[in-house]
Amino acid sequence: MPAGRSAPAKSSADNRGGKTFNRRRLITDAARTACGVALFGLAVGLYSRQSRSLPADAIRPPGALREKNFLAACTRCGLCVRDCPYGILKLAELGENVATGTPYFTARKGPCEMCTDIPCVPPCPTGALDHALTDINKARMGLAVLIDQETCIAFKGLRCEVCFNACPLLGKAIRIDYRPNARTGKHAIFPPVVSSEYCTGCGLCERVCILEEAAIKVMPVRLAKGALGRHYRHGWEQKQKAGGALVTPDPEHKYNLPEGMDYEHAGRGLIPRETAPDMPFPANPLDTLSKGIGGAR
Amino acid sequence: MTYSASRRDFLKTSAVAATASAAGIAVPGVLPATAQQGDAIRWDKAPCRFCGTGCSVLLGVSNGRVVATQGDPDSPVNRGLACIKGYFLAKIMYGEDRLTKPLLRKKNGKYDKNGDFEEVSWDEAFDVMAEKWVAARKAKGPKGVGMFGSGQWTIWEGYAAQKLLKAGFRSNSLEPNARHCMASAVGAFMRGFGIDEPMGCYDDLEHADVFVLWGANMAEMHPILWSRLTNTRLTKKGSEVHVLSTFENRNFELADNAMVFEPQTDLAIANYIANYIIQNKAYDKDFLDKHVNFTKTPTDIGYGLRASDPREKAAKNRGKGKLSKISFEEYAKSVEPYTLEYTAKLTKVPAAQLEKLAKVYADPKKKVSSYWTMGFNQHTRGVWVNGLVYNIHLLMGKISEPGNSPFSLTGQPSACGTAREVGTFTHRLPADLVVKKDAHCKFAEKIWKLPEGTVPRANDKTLGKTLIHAVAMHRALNDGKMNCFWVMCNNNMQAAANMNDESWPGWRNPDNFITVSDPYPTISAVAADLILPTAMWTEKEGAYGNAERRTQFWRQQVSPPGESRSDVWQIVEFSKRIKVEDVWPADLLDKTPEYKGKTLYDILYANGQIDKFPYEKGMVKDDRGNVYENQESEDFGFYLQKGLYEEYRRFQYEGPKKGHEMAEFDVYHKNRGLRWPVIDGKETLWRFREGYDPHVAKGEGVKFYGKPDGRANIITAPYEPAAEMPDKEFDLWLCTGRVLEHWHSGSMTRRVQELHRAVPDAVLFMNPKDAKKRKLRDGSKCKVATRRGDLVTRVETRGRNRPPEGLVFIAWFDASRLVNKLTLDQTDPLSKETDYKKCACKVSKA
Amino acid sequence: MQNSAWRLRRATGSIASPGNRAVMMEEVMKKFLLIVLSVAFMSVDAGVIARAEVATLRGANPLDAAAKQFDRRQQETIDGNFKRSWKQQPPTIPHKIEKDEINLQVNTCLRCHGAANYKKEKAPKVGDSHFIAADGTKSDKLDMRRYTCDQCHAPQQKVEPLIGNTFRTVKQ
Amino acid sequence: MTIAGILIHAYPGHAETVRAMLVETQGVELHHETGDGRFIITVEDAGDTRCDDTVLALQRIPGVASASLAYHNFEPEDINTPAGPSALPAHLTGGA
Repeated sequence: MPAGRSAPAKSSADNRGGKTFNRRRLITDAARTACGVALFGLAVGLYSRQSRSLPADAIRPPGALREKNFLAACTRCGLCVRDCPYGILKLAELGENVATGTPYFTARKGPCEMCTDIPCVPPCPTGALDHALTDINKARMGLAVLIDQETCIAFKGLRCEVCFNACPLLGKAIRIDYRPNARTGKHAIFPPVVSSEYCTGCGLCERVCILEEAAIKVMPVRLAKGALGRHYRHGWEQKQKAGGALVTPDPEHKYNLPEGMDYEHAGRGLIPRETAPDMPFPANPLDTLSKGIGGAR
Repeated sequence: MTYSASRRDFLKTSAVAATASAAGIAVPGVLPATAQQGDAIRWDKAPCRFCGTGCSVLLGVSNGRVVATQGDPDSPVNRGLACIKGYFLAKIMYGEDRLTKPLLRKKNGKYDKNGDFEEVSWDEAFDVMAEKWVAARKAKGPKGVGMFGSGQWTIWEGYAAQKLLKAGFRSNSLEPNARHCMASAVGAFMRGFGIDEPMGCYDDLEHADVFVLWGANMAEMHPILWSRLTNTRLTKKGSEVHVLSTFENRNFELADNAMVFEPQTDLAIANYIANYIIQNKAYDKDFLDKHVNFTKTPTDIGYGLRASDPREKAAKNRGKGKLSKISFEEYAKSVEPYTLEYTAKLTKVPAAQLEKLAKVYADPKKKVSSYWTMGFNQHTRGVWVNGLVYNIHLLMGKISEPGNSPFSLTGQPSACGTAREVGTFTHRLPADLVVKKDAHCKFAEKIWKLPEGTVPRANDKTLGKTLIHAVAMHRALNDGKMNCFWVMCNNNMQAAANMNDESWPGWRNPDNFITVSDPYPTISAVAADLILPTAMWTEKEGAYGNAERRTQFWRQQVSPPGESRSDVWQIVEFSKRIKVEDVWPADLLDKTPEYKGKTLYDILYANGQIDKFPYEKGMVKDDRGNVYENQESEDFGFYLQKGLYEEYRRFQYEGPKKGHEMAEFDVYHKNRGLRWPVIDGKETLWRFREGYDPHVAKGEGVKFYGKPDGRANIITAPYEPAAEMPDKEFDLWLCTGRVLEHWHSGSMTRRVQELHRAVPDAVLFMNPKDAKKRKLRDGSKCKVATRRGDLVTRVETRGRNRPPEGLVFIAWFDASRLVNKLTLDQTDPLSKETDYKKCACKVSKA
Repeated sequence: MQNSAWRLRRATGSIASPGNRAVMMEEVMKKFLLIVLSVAFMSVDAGVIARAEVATLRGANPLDAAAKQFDRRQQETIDGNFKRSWKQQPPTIPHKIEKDEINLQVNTCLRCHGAANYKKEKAPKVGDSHFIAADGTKSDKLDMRRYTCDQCHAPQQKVEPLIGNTFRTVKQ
Repeated sequence: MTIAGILIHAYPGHAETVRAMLVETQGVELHHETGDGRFIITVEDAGDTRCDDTVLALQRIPGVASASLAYHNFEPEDINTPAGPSALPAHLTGGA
């Protein structure tokens, strides 16, 4: 970008401060000659430069482009809001921290119901909501994040899993990552884990979270996700995606080993070969039962 | 800029859509499309360029450039993980200031030591260099020329250099920077076991119950191994971690028993543990009877300083290390003074903690793995202290089996594979052979098809004493005894100790001609007279050997920039300029008249062995049909790397020493490395133990076959104080080292912006109390001075390293703060490895 | 090149705090100045390399002389907060902490951020999670595991790259 | 980068001349014409002429009844979005 021109001052000053002469003249002159349609356009011009940072709890409708592009493309016509059968979507009003006139919803108050025909998208006149989105499961309105492991009772070992059960993509977008409970030594912990591969960001989980303040929240993807440097890939994921190693796996390795030992190349390493296995069950079933009773005490 | 264009298109489309919508006009085909670009990337494997862990990465290449990396999920070492440096590997070749042409100091069109660097052709560079080298070899003998290579050299680069120096120039002045890094470990292996490199492997990290870190900051220096150790610690019941260091570092976060000891007193701690084991009769008598000899080493051996130094004059047994046999009782008596009380007082470690440590070693039910790196190796008693830990493991028989492993880690990707296995040291030949032994030299001459007497013996009949180690090379340059010096694949001006008194005056000595081969303008490069631009890492075909004896290969992935060429190309091409008559005496040539009139290239490389594998463009392929370049082979007309490797391999199979066998060349391009000895395609995990090691026969149980009688040496050695201890004026210990984010001198990692931003400068880690005493606080500018020099930096009292009172730490990656202006060129008199961890300094406000 | 230099800035740049758009405007302005400056810096830098032929990471400081010492690293100081990458990320510190002390006797961070004073000082309060003990119980006292603030919360340094890097990802 | 989307109404019978003028004006791109005298164009900075000046000039083209601004985007060039990965890496929630 040629730095010598006045672009920086012009653009950084935007619609406030002292250096807005050109910009203002454009708008006012244009407005002077504008008919009704142009007035509408002017409004767009003004609003489009309002807050460019969307609050974390404001979620865009399905198919919304990346925020910057969305703001550039959305004409604030309100057609998506009109066509939302559940009345979840609303247009931001002046004074709200969302660009005025643009559609959004708040998951905790009312999550997207994930209509299979996605009625809110087709009416969009400009493609701010991507018409290519026809499968609601492919929507990426946001991403659920288990934001506070310290209050989520599942992480304490309490059985909750409410969000897991509410998830429209149960078992996929939210799954349970079983772990041993080190504190009690004999129970399991059932923490929910969100997979960004499937989560549509509908917000149902946030809505149902039983805590006073939800521990799982839907956030705009840009806030919720880290982004790996583009030069780096996670090897094991690439491998899975490609359906096999990107570089041919080694031919079988052979090792010098004593009797009774095996060695697993990519895995457990040295393994003593199973000798005659012990009986998996105690001879007397009462042993197990008494043990259980003792443990419960 | 392409982004800007696409953004403009997007906005235009939006503008049209919005305008049309506002006017109620339908415009077909204006909805913005979000195109997804797929990436057409060719992936291939390569070992990481940094530390000795030997992680494998996959490199993504597109349009002739490395565009992406990932940890290799099929590598048994790292299973798809990478540390922060590995994460940014793709960027290390793309620093904006890559050298692309040879640069020679010139004035008025001619070479001039005080001239400015000018671009020259490879021909001119090598012509000037050859003239200087021949003249220096003639005038000053075998020590008149010298080469300083690297544990980052590929295996064949080290091997080609080995031949050029020892056979071509008939000079033993070849050293790797591993001398500053691994020499003490090598010395202890050879003395203790008669064969180099660890008996265990990384699988010990999963099999041990107890980990003892003796002067190895694994958390930062071997991050992936640390992550394996952490996993074991957190998941294995009853596992514990004991950490010993002269200052608190990141290891301490995981320590069950964290000990900060007074520098140099690790010698006493190891002896105390041995004493504890003996006093409690915990030792494995059967093992000792069958597999161990007891010996002692001469004491008061000096500090490897110049002979004129009063400390050297005072030493009774300067540089001596010949072992003499003793009985178990004599050994027991030698460690008797190291009682708990005495050791606790000397080391300043609480007695209870020392005892806790001794107990885990003495517990026959606990599997103990000991790890160490530079804390032990860079030590004026490095060979001793390495040996003292072997003593403990041998006393208990806790060795050479899963989980019971004394393990010396390496800091360079091929310190083992190249420096140690190829033997690019002044005193060594490939596969553990040494020039001290006539039979070994004869064997090398046979393999190399050379007349007997070509390779200079350590005490040569005609050449005299020929051995010269790394630190002595700088002294010789300084004294004008060595006039030509070729530095490859390392940044020795920044790395060598005592820069002000030795390295800098040595390199800039008007009599000397210094050549530096490097991809980047390092401070070594600017201190040189000729800079050769080097192809790095995956710009050439290569092979590295990691710390667990794993040999890994890679193919050339991309072309080097400009005219830069790999080290192996430079060595072989340079040999074409040297006529054999200029460097060999007539009587030697008379033995092989067919060599008369030839160049070193004809004799050393086009010798019917190395050039026997034909090369055609496009023949280096993987099994997925991708074709790779091989610039060197294309230039020389034969498969150079394969030829060098296969000739080298004959040392392993036909040589007098067994136990270093590797597989054929082609095998390694298909796998993520094999741990040698590889016999009949089977790799070896634990050495010296029946079943695991093919060289141990059935019924032998354990056999330390590096020694003629199959027994390892327990070598008793006492605590002796350091060369330069804090005194009234220089009242602090100065310790130097690395940080996680930067590797060695930072010439690669500091060109990656993300790593630079993470740790931009080398700061002085200091105890807040010490800082307060000097009216300093966190962030204050301070001057650090030793008897040799000073530098200015900032105080850090709250960082990752927390020194105790009386010690300060500075990392050496920062070219702006050359910490080796401060350090003392002291070495272990046995291994000749520099001690960068201990000298005396003072710190004041700047 | 200017692009990547900018991106470094971007990573430590701020976002507008709610209801405070003036700050955002200032930020935009600042960013532009930075671009102009970094372009200027880069071109000067490239000039040095071309002239001196072989400049190391020491810049133009000869090896036998002392290198220019680094200034005390400037922290990025801004109103409001640095952008966080994800919610669980400990917020980075947008002000100087050189005079702050955290030791057994005193923790000066708490003078502003502690529960008692944050309203008066108009400072963000120590996060609620910091008042939950290891066993999960809430209290009104700061949990001592969280006492060492700078273990997680770090100030941001302003550092220019020593040398550019021409690495490009596949999409660039 | 300034881009405006403008709806132009031409007086009946002037569509030809208006189109000719629009095509010649620097920074103007004609995207759609309805056939009833309406044109959808985009205007951007071109050389020394800034977008806003062009928009003013448009109204003085003989035959133009009105030039209405319907879309206006105004942003710093090429700095706001460091090009992020197009596909989201699934590492935040899954795996090691």
